[in-house]
Amino acid sequence: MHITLTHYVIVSALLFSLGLFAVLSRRNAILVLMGIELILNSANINFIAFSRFGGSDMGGQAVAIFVIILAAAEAAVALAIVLNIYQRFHTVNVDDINKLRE
Amino acid sequence: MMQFLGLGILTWITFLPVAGMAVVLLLGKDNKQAIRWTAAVFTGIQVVIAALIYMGFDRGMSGINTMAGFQYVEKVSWIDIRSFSWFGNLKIEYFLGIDGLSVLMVILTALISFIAVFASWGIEKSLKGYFALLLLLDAGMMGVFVSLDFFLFYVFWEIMLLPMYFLIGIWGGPRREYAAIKFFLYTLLGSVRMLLAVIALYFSVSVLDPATGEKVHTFNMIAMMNPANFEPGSLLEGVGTTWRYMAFIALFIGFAIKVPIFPFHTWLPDAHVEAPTAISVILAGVLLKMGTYGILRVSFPMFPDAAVAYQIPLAILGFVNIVYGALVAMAQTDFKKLIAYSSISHMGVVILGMAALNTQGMTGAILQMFNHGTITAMLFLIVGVIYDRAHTRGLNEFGGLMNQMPRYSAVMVIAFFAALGLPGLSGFISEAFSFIGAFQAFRWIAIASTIGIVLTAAYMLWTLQRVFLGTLPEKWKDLPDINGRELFMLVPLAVIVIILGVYPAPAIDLMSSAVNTLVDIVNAQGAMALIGQ
Amino acid sequence: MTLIDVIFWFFAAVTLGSAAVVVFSRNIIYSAFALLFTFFGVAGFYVLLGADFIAITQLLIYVGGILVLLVFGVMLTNKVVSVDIKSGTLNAGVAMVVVSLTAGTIAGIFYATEWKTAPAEMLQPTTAGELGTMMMTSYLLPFEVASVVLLVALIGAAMVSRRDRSKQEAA
Amino acid sequence: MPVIDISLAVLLLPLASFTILIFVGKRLPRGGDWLGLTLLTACLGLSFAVLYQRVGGPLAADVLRFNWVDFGDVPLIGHLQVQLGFAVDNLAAIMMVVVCLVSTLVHLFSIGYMHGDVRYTRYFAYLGIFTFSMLMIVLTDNFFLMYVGWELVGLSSYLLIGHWYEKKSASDAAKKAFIVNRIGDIGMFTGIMILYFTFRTFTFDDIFAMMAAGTVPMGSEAWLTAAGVLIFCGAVGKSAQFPLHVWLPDAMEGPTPVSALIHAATMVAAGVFLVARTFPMMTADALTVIAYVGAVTAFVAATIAIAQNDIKKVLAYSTVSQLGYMVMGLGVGAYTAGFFHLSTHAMFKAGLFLGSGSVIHAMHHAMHETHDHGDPQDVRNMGGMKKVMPVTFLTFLMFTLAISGVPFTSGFLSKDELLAGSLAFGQTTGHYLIPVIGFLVAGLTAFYMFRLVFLTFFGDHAEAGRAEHLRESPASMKIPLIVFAVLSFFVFWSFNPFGSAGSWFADALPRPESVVPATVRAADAAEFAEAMHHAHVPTIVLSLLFAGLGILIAFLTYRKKSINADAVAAKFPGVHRFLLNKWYIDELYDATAVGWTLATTRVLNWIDANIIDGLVNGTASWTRAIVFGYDEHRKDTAISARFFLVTGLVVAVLTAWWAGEWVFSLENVPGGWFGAGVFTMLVGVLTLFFFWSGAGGFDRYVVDGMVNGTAYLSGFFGLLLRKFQSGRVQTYIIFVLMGVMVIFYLIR
Repeated sequence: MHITLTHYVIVSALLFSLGLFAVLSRRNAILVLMGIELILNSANINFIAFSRFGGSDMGGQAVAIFVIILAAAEAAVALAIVLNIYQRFHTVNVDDINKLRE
Repeated sequence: MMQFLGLGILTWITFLPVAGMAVVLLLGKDNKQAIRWTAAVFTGIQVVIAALIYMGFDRGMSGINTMAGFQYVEKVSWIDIRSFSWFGNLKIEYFLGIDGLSVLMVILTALISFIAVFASWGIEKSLKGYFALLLLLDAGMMGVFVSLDFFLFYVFWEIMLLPMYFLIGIWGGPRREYAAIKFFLYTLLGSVRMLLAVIALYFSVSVLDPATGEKVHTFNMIAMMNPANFEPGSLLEGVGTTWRYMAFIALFIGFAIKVPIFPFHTWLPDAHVEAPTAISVILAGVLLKMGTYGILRVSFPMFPDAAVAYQIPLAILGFVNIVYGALVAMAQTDFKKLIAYSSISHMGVVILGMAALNTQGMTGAILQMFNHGTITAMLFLIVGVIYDRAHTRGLNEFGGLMNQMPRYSAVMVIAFFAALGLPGLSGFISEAFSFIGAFQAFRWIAIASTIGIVLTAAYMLWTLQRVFLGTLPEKWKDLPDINGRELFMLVPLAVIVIILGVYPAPAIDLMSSAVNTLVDIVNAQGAMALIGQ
Repeated sequence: MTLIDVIFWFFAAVTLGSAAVVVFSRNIIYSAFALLFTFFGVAGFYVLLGADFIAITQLLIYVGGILVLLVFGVMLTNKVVSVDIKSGTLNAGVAMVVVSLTAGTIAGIFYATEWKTAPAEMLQPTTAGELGTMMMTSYLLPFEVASVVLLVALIGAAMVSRRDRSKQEAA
Repeated sequence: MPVIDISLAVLLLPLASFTILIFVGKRLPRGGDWLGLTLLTACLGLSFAVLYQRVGGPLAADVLRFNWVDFGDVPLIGHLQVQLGFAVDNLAAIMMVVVCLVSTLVHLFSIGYMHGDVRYTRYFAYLGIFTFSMLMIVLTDNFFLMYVGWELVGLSSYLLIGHWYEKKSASDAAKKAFIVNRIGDIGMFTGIMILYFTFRTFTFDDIFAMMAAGTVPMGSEAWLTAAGVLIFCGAVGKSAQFPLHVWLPDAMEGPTPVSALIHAATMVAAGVFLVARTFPMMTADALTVIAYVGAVTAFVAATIAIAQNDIKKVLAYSTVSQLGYMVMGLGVGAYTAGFFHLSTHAMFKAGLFLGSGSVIHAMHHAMHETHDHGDPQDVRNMGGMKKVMPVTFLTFLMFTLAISGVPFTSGFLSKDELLAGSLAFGQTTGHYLIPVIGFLVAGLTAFYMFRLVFLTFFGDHAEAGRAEHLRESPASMKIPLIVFAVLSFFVFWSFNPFGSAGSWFADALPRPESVVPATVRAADAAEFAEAMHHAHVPTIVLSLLFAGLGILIAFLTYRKKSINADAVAAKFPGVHRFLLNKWYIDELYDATAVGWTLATTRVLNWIDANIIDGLVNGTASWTRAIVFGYDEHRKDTAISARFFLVTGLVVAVLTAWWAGEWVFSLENVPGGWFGAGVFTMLVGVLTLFFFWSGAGGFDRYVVDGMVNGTAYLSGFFGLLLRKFQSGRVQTYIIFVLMGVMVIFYLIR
């Protein structure tokens, strides 16, 4: 069986689902962040796959770059927040953090 | 049409609070005085605009179901999405306008919001967020009363929900979260029903698009009121069909929860008891009216057949509200809860009046909406004043305040007697017209409902006796009398109550032609339905 | 099965397998390292899809930047030596069901869809040049915005950490 | 100046008095009492001017009408307006004089009586608003303003009864007065609604005109009678007729001048006035009801008055009794006599109250000086006041003679006419019970009034040491007494001391023509007048006989002591207790109407809090239970939980039943009877489980759920970081996801 677009997108769907699961069920904020990274990656796979199979338009790749940029920004800020929270509450368990203040 | 900077006056009155909110958000959070005054100024301008609207309002124009009958109309395309294969064209308009039904509510909203700002003067906890939400709430309420596009109406309806939730949930009393969530879920439940009906209406109604000449679905409320616009074969087409009744009931539940009509009323006492004073004032003063306004604006003209068919059940609900509310109010020992239940009782009068489907009844109902707004606002402010000083609302803990706080008691006497329907004060006029109208439609229910007049007098006077008469308990020996700010809130309301009690014509003139048109629509089309059967 | 196919399946296995480790591992350190492999796998896909520049970027930014950041995060928030490093799950059962449903749904959609694919053209030797041109022409505005976003994120992240420390000192 | 303009001035001056006094009164010298008095005196003068212009002139009223509310072009009806207005006819003119006269003298009296009161100014302000609202009742030409004035006098009565509201009994009495009146008022309001339904106007003349033209409310004469009786209900409340008379004796908690003004002379007479106003529309049946209510009231109250010891209570029941008389008079058709008695009674009863006020005033001060904490109003503490208070005594005696119907007094004239009317009624209709009660009450009245006089003024003072502290009241209190006493002589009412026929009063107020259909009309006016004429002489004889008998027994019992009152009381302990306790009517009401209402409120409150709200909370909690699983057992299961379980059981059974019916009704039951049975059980058990899982500890469950729900909703609206509630955000994302899935599969 030849590898087609469908293969890529299904892999991406599975990757997305794994990321989603992490976001939904893990208590550790950093793991949640990792899940988000997985989701972003799966989106990128889709972009590039469509770009490749949809007539080799480079637009998809361009968007993918932006996604990576934003992922970097997001990770930086989110981690800063997580560290901040950790310093205040001494935990990164998202279900322990239920106040905006101490 | 009045315009300023290219925007219509209704846009101004609706979105000024949003501008105010933006200003409040830009201010520093420690700049408390500036925040308060910003809110006061913006709502004050709103009151001025409301006064302009009142003065410029053409008493002869009917409104209700004709575009030409509305005033200060603004209509532009807002969301226009074409060629959804399965959805058709989505066409939502930014369509504002007022007629005799809404003009009093617009004035009331402006007034109550203005007063609520002053009632909030003492809020300490994150003042900035509070006033921002309060102004947003104001905009949402105003929007409901001025929008004529059903989608827009729904959007405002929901917009108002959110700030209310936070205002109760954050600035409320000890059980605020419970009360807030209850309020939210209840109203959400209602609005979901309403949404279903809106969607059903949307897919049933279509008008000719002048640009393309094809039939497009529309959210235009006025178009929905014309039976000719219902597509043949659509769900809500025809007269007196099961689906139409179901849509009516769905809409009714949505509105009934807001009113609130028994048995959907249990959110109200909780919300009132937990909410801060200003929010109680808004809740009772304006929010409850949205339910009855919705029934008059939407349910009756769109489903006149169902309105006629459900006239008697509606009247019975009104009766139950009046008597049940009054009886339960009598059993309360919490001042605020008592007022909350009295609201239920008074809103029953509105239901009874509008169920009459005749001019006197509906005039009484609309007037009662306005009067209840002012009177209950006074009552809640009165409770707020005493609660601010004594930090308790237990009716049995007070006594003899008449001597301790004479000015306060004077205002209170006006409010109490207005609430129990003393002639010469506004509550009486609207109650009397509601009953007179109701008597013409269903005499026994009306007669049975008059028992509410006695019960109201009983619990009001009992409360008055417990709190204000008798001897002053030792612990309240140094309660200060009402201050200037509080008088400033209460006196205008008292003046309105007295003026409308002596001479209600200024208010009735505003609405009479709209009410007559509405009665005409309902009776003519409702009669058709009965003949059809 | 061509060589390309074999490589595809290999990368798919690496990506998904390591992603599964990321998600399901009890130990957060394992997760972090598994994430490395995931990123590698994804980069592999990019290469397969002829996006060499993206693949490189992926490795550089994700592996070199984000992942390191994450590992730092782990190190800073968990006492590595203590037992605390493990982290539990919440609603795992429900989440599993829902996620499975979601995955099935999405995969089903993808599978059932008749993709309108264009005939594959010759792969360009490198895409970097063309991408660069695009960034400076048709994607100029997003490019600039993205740079601003990055700047803001940089400053913001620094701020968030800094402010806290100053407060701690104050307190 | 036209009569109507003067009348409006009369109407508005007391309102001005109220407004000025309530706002700036305290800053005026002497608390502004002179202002009220001056304005009221002006009113009195103007009202005399009106009366002077009217009497002897044409009977037609002077009318002022105005549009009050305009409903526009009403569907099915046409242009609809509410017109209100004022009208002055002879009835109004006389009543206006009565009101202004009593009010003015009460103002004067109060200056002395209320001297040094804490709320002196406010008291005068209230007198002003009372006079205003009373005049509104008098001057209005329509039911609407009548009702307005009706309630406003109720308000002023409330405020004045509760003037000393620090006393619980005073505030209780005020509340009771208002509420009991309201009960009558809703009857009146319903009557007005019936009339408005057909006539679409509130104006008396328009309604009467249409009725005369043959229109009856709702097309039936029964409704006309009903309307009449219902409107009379208002009078029952306000004029303290049986069975709503209970508030008036309690109303004596107010200052005594107030009792004189409101609860003796004017406001309570408003009911009689109302019946007089609406007299033309009363059917024969309605009039009979009115007559009987009046007679019963007169009798019940007179019997109670015999046994009372509080001087004001005796007068209060006497008032009730006399009001019953007037109502009876109107009911029997003696229109002129009924209203005549109202006017004369207003004078001497106001005088009696002011006289008692004078006595109480003296007693109060004397007791104050002797540090006695007894009851200054109890006649058993009095006696021998004749010597110290000659003016009070003489005037009081005059009033007593008048009320007892001794010749040469005004009371004789009016009472005689009234009794003659009742006798005539008995002759023309056969209702002889009415005149029998009428004469009996005349005797009782003479008895209890003279009992009061003997106990209060004759003999020795109950406490010798106090007698020297008793003082006659000041001039401001004596003058009103003298004026009223003078007005209780016959000459002011009729030059013939033995009959009022042909007097100015009778000429000014002929009985109005009935407008009801002939079939339900009461006896014709001419026929009735004829019968009354014949009854005149027997009435004089009989009434003198009864009154004399009453006075004689009182004299023997309380002056000569040849009959021992206590021994008589001891002989009939049941009767005495029954009368002393006012026929146990208050107790009856407390046990029934009040008790039931309060019980109902409590029950409904419980239902509201537990069942209706419990249902809501229950719904919330089983929703939660279904979603999150029944993971926590709560110990503190509330009643609502149990209730919910029971409901669940019922619902389960019903559902199972329904499901079973459905399955069995299918043609081919899959798996036969067994399968169907299992299916039914399964449905039932599942439903029950559904409820059971929800029934676990609502309050905590819900409250807990709410906290999480808060987070959910916040998260939902993108405010995740705002309210990071207990980390369940992720749970909510699951919900969102579920929602997305559901929507996807729905719209697929």
